[in-house]
Amino acid sequence: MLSAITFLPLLGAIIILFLPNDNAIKRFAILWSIIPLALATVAWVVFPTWPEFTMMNGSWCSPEINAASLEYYLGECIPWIPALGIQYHVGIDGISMPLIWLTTLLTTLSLFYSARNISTRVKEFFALFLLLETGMLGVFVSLDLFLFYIFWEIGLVPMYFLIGIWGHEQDRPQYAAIKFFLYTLAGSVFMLLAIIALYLFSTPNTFDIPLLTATRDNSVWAKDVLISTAAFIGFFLAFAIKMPLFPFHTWLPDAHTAAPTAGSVVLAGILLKLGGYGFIRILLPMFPGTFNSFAIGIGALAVISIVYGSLVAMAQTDFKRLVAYSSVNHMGFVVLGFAAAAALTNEQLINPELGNYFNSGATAINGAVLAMFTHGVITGGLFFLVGMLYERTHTRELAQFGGFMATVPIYGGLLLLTAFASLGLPGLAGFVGEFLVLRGSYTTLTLLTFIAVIGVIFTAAYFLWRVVQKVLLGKADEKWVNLPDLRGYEVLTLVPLAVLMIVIGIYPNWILDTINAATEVILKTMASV
Amino acid sequence: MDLFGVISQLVFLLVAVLTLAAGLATVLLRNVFHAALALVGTFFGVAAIYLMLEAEFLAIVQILVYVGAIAVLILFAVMLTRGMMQTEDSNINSQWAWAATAIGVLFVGLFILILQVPWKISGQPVVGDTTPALGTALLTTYLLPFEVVSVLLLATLIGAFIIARE
Amino acid sequence: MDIWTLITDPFVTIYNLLRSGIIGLLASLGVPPDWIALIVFLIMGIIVVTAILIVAPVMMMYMTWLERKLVARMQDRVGPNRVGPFGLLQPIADMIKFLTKEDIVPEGVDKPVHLLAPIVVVIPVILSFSVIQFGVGMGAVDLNLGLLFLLAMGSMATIGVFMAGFGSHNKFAMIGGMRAAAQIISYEIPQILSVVVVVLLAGSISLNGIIEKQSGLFGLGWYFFYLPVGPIAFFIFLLAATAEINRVPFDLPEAESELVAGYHTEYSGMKFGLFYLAEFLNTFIISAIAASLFFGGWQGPFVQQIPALGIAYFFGKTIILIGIQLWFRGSLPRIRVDQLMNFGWKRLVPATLALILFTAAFLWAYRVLNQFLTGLGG
Amino acid sequence: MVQNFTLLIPLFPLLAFAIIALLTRSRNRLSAWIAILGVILALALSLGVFLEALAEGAELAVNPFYGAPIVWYPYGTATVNFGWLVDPMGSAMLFMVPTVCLMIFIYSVAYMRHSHTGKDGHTIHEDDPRYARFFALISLFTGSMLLLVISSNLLQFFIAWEIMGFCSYALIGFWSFRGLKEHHIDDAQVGRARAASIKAFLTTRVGDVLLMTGMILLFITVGTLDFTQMFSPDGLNNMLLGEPPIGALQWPTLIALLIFGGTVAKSAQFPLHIWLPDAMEGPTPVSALIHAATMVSAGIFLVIRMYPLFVFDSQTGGFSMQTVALIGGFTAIFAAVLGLAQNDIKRVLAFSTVSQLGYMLAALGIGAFVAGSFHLITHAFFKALLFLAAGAVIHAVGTNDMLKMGGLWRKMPITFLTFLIGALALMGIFPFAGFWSKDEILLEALRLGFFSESGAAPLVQFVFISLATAAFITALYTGRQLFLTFFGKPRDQHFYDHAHESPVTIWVPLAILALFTTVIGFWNTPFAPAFTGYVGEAGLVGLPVPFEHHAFDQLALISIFVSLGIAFGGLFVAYFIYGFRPVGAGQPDPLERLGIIYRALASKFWLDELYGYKINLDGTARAGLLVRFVGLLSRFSYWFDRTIVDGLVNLVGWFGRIMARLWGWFDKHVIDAIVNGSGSVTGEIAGWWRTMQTGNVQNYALIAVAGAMAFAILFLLRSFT
Amino acid sequence: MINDIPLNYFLSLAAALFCIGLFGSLARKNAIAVLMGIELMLNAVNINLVAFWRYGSPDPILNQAGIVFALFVITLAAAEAAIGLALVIAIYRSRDTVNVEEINLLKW
Repeated sequence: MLSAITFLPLLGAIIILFLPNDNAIKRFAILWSIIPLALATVAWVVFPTWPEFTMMNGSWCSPEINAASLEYYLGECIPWIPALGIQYHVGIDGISMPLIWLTTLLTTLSLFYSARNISTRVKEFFALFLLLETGMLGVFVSLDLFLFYIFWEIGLVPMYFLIGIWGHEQDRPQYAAIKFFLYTLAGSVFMLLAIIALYLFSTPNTFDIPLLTATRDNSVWAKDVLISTAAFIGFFLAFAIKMPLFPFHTWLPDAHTAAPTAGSVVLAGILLKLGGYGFIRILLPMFPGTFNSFAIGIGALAVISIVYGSLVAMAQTDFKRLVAYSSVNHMGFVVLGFAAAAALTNEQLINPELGNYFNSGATAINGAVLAMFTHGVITGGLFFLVGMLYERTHTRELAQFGGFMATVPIYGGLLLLTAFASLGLPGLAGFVGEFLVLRGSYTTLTLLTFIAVIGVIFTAAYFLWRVVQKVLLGKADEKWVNLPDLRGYEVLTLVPLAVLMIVIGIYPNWILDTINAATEVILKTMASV
Repeated sequence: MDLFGVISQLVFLLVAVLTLAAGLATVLLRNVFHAALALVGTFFGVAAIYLMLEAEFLAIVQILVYVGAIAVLILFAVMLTRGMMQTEDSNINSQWAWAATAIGVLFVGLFILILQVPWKISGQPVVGDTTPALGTALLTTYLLPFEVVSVLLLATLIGAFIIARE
Repeated sequence: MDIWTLITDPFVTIYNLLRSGIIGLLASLGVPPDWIALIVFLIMGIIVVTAILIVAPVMMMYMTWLERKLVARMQDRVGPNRVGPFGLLQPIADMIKFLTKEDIVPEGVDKPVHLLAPIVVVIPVILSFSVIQFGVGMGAVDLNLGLLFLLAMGSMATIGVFMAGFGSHNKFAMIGGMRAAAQIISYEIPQILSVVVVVLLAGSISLNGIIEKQSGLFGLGWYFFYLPVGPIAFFIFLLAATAEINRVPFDLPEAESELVAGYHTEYSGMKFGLFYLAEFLNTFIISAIAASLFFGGWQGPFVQQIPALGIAYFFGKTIILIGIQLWFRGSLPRIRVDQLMNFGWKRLVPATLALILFTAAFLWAYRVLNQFLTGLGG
Repeated sequence: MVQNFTLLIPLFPLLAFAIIALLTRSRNRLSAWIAILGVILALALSLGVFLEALAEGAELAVNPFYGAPIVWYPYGTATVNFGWLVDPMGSAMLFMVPTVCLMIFIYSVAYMRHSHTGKDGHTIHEDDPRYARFFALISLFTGSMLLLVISSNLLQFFIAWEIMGFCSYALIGFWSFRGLKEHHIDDAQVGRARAASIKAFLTTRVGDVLLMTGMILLFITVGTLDFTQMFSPDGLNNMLLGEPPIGALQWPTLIALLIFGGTVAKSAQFPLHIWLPDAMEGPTPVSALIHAATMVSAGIFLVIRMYPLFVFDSQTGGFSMQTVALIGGFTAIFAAVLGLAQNDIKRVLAFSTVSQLGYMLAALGIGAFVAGSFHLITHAFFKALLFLAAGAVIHAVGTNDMLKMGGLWRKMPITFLTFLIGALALMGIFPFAGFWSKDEILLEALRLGFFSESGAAPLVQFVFISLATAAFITALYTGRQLFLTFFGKPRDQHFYDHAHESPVTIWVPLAILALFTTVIGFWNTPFAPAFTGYVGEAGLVGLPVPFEHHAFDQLALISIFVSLGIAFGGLFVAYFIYGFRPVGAGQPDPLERLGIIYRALASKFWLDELYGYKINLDGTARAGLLVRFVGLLSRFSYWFDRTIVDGLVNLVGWFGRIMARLWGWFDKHVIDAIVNGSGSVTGEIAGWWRTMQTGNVQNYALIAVAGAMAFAILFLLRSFT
Repeated sequence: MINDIPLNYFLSLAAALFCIGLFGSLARKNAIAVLMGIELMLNAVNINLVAFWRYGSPDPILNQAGIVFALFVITLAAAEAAIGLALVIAIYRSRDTVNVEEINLLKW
């Protein structure tokens, strides 16, 4: 099931190569991308209810790997390079399920949207896009570090081309693409070193994440401070760059401004989540001790990127750069959530009498993962809206817009809804994640969370100030008098995202249940008994 | 050593001398045609030796194949390249001295080797006609080499034809 | 030893008598047994050889006579009748002619090759006489590879022809030699293969073995009458053999009209005589082989009882076959070289291969049927 | 029985919002009626609940109508549930909110129709271009207000609170954008609306953040947000366990103050009041609905809901109650004084609202819970009445500026009458609601301050004095407003004859509200304190201690006379300044003679310039120091980001290029040389060996044989030695 | 027969013949002579084979490996002679010479 979801897009990409004309490719790509979406939905709906089908059945890997990965559902495991202890080991749990579903959803929507906007080199675009989808899905699905790294790199290459080739000329796409590629690659190189270190020092030399986590307590790489810190930093760098966290974020605005609409939707929607997913899948369970000692530092970085992100966003004149910096801001919350969870000391995790730290840790992680999901939905929507605006006005200078609420009411309405969701208005998706993160992180990183809260005000400020004021309100000037409102397909692209924003805002239980189950498991694994 | 033994040794020596003489003639005769004929003589000598080793079938096959086919082939070749015959100055090329010494050493080494090595002799008398047994052996135990050789001959046939074609 | 055996089988009994006589003589002289064996071996050997050396030339002479008589008859003329009654002494006259004629050796000739050529042509033919079984037990030696030996001797002729052609420094001779060699080589294959058919049937290569296999049914046991295969094999063998010895239909090498006398143009006197002798002896050998292989050699009614009849039967059959050969000479035109080659390679070789295949299949089927029947019966 | 349908109350207006927003956007009339229908249904249901609650009586406080069926936020093992809670004060609000909203809905049906003189002179009446959008937003607002009132936990309360914030932003900014073809509003108004809406939203946002922080801290320390379990004794006690977060401040005080921060912003108390006056840019029904009756009172309702926390804090030595009282009292005076200097009819009412809210908070602060709550209910009615009446005047006259009005009572008798009733109630004249509730507060302040057994509390005395002066000034500016708009000679003839009596759909709600203003007062007279019994008798949810209540004694009588005196005093002074010699056309406001004081009042003590966002009449706006500082900070950080961090990356790039050139040179000159060298050497050696290749086959054969010979010899030697 | 003539005789005869053949192929100018030398060498090998068969073979009738091998060598020799001569003729036709020393195109 999982392998099907992961590799269907790849198969689609290959088939596309053989299709003759452009609109055949477009129609095929869209229909084909619906299949993984359907499968992912079925998996999400079904997966909690089928315990026996979901567990690690039918896996050919060694018994201790099976034992270690009981919590992971829909597991499949085939020894790939037994000599090196590498297995094609895939499996999902409450955390990766929503992200997978989001990946498939956003890819389908972006393909649907770009079907009418991309006219140059259509075949390559759609093939690369599906390849990118496989790369991303692969990362969320793989439970083997080696496999994780491979998919991590696969995800990188198509994005480079998407930015490089289909980017907008005036934003120096080549410079942005190379910067994006090299920056992330540098990070992933450190990650590779860390993976190899883990492999070398793990007792049964293996790359398998569940096994490594299970044997963490009595394994050399965890006990030896030097190795565990080095490995932790290796992983942290790769994920921080991808997040992006404060000092490593400069590639994001360039990449976003240059990327085509569909590209930046997927880049912001999912590629940023790879970093976050890395935190939760690798850093938290495998390096609780090290992460704990670094928690304050990382928390500080997170808070800086929240406040700093919102401040810089406020100073932006380009709509897309503003949204890019807003992503830095939102991602700051995610890292804050993880840092807060990591800051829980061991005994706080174990004995409940000390006060419900376990619950607050769980809230932090729930909040972080949900924030990732909602950020994907909201920023995806925002980038679509920016793209649609760019299609019409061919400029992203905020100063030139005004009074769109009157001239293009539907666009105005949707932008208003997304803007408020993004700034975290309760009742819409943005607030839930942030609230849970803040709720969770107050217990452990109180002071930092206070500063983060200020960030929230600035977020509201810069969004309203720059976006809503400049674009929607005010006197509509003659230049945009005959601006066409949203066409059918554009509305259709945004409707699912809008519905998601409202539904999650009002009743987030259906996602939080899935995530909560997995968070409890993660926290238990973190506590070294 | 009874009479018969002596006679057989005498006969052997005679045949050996004749064969070697013919061999030397093949090698040394200036006129290639004569050399070819000397070669035929050697073939007959070798056939005789086979007879002395009681391998009649092989002797006759030797005559049939070597004398009947290969000698004729060589004669044909000599005849076809006859134009060169007259201008034959010396049939020995420049490096014959080196060759002679090397071969001399080789022969001495071989001779010593032959004398030194304790050959395993199992002196079984040959009773009756060996040819039927040979026939069966060829088509049973040595079937594969037999087939391979047949293919080889086919290949040679075609190869020679193509190479020598006008 | 009694009279009856003497009458029925004179030559063999005389030979044995002689042999035991000498042994007894030597034993009485106190010669050590192996020496006796050696001496007896030598003497008897010499006797047999001389017998053959006498019979062969005489046969040859009277074959020339027969040939000239028959061919003349065919061409509606009388043939030699001046020299002796019915020209019977003509061959002796020819013989004297050969001996007395001057033996010219042209200048520029490759002397050793030129001189050796006739000898190399004659020796194989005479050697092949040693294997032929003239009568019951009347063969000089009964090699169990007799037939193969005969074929080997046949193939040696090429060398002689080559030497003659090459050695006589004469373009016609050379071309004649080349043609002869090519012809002999290419017809050797069909000849051997047709003989293989008989070997398959008889299961043995020694002439005696084959002849004994053809006994029975008043002659119907001969391989000639082994119907589907017999006649064809005989006919192909005859053609191939005729071509081997450059007899009439295939006598391209010494075709008078084109190449003066082929490879033996430069020869005269006794050397030419030898060539002539070789030719005729070859004809005899071919007929003898054909007779032994296909017409049962010395086989005939009552030959067991009266071995002597064997000789009569053998010579009768051979003379008839020689007659056929002469008949060829009288009636068939000479064929062209390319026809010769074409016929040899593209008709005869495949035919004989097919024939061998067929006979092998036939024998195998017969044996299986046999086993089946016996198995059924048993 | 009806009570378990309470969750449906907010549902009807929300449903109306959804229907209008999605379906009937284009048809104005239909969407208006849908909105009104929604409110009517909500009103019916809430009246049912209200009556049932009344039947329950006081002990409803101990076990209120409560239900939390829907699992809403799972976190770790516990969950936050979504449900409803109705206690006496809640039921009172349930009575007040829908009624007022209904009146405003009916009122705005007509109000939102604009008339302007078309090209050929006669006036054309046509709906506001975004008529349906207005009704959608106000029904959303009503829905979220009702959701807030019945919410069972603080999180649900907070979400409703925020949605209301959004609605207020949207409604204030209702005229913040204008299509090219629309010309019912001029550019200045668009600019002002735009600035006002964002100012309102951001200021409330600051409060919301404080409230959220307080809520989260409460959530952590107490472990739950549900009102029923929140104030369990051990929950509150373990707040004291942990070490105090900042210096002497205890946890409960900190949380209480943070929550009070939310109220300060929402109910526009002293530091964060700057947004309310500018909020008048929205249409008047909005001002009435949001800035009079409901939204601002939500802040007070929050303090009411969290009152047990405040009480617990003051009992454990916290000073949160005193701060509430202090801020309340000060705002009362401060706003009243500012109200004096306003010429815009709606701004005067805005400041009066601020001061009245200050009144309520002061009452709650000093412990007069019941008095404060009752004043909240009464104030909602007469303030809504005043605003609607003012709206009717603006609608009729066409301008907000009182100096351009005058003598309108003849042109608009009904509006004048209802405005008069509202004004009297505001001043606290005898029969009207304002008197009873304000008097009650003054009585409580008097009793607690001067005559309580525990000795004179200096703070409460200060509160009493400030409230008294505030009452006096309120009477003063209300009187000024009355005289300037309705009495005296019409100062601007054009506006005067443009004025006309408001249509029936406008003055009917005014009449009803006027009726309520007069009647509601009697619900809680000192003689028959029914409301006090109902609300105060059994204490509060989470604070089962009943509020002590003193029977009617001579102190109450004295306070009645004191408050009446103050009210009439204020009125006379107003008459003396404005009524006796009405201000002529073009004459300045008599108060300007106060000089610098007047200018300070007019420009609201320059607070906007200090930390707010100064919006001047022509629609332009200049950010205050604080906001400009934030702008500066953001530009600086962007500059920092671009140069330092990006610079760093480019530096690495530049450094890389340098290293690349270096390496290029090294590679060419050193490594390449070695490679070529080895190449030529091999060439040389190869030269020597080439001679062996003679081309003669036999040479090769000879060499081969010689080689074989060598091996053979070697082999032989070795085997024989 | 065999107990009269020791094996060494045959081997030494074969060795001698081999050396003569080798000398023939190494020292003769005429290509055909070289081929003839090769034929001689092959015959020498055959003599060795048959000698070993005759003296060394435990059961000469059954185990006729030597003879069979000799047969194959003969056929091989025939094939080699055919191809060799074909080549020589081809070379003669193209370069008008069979003198080995003149056929040295591969000379550097």
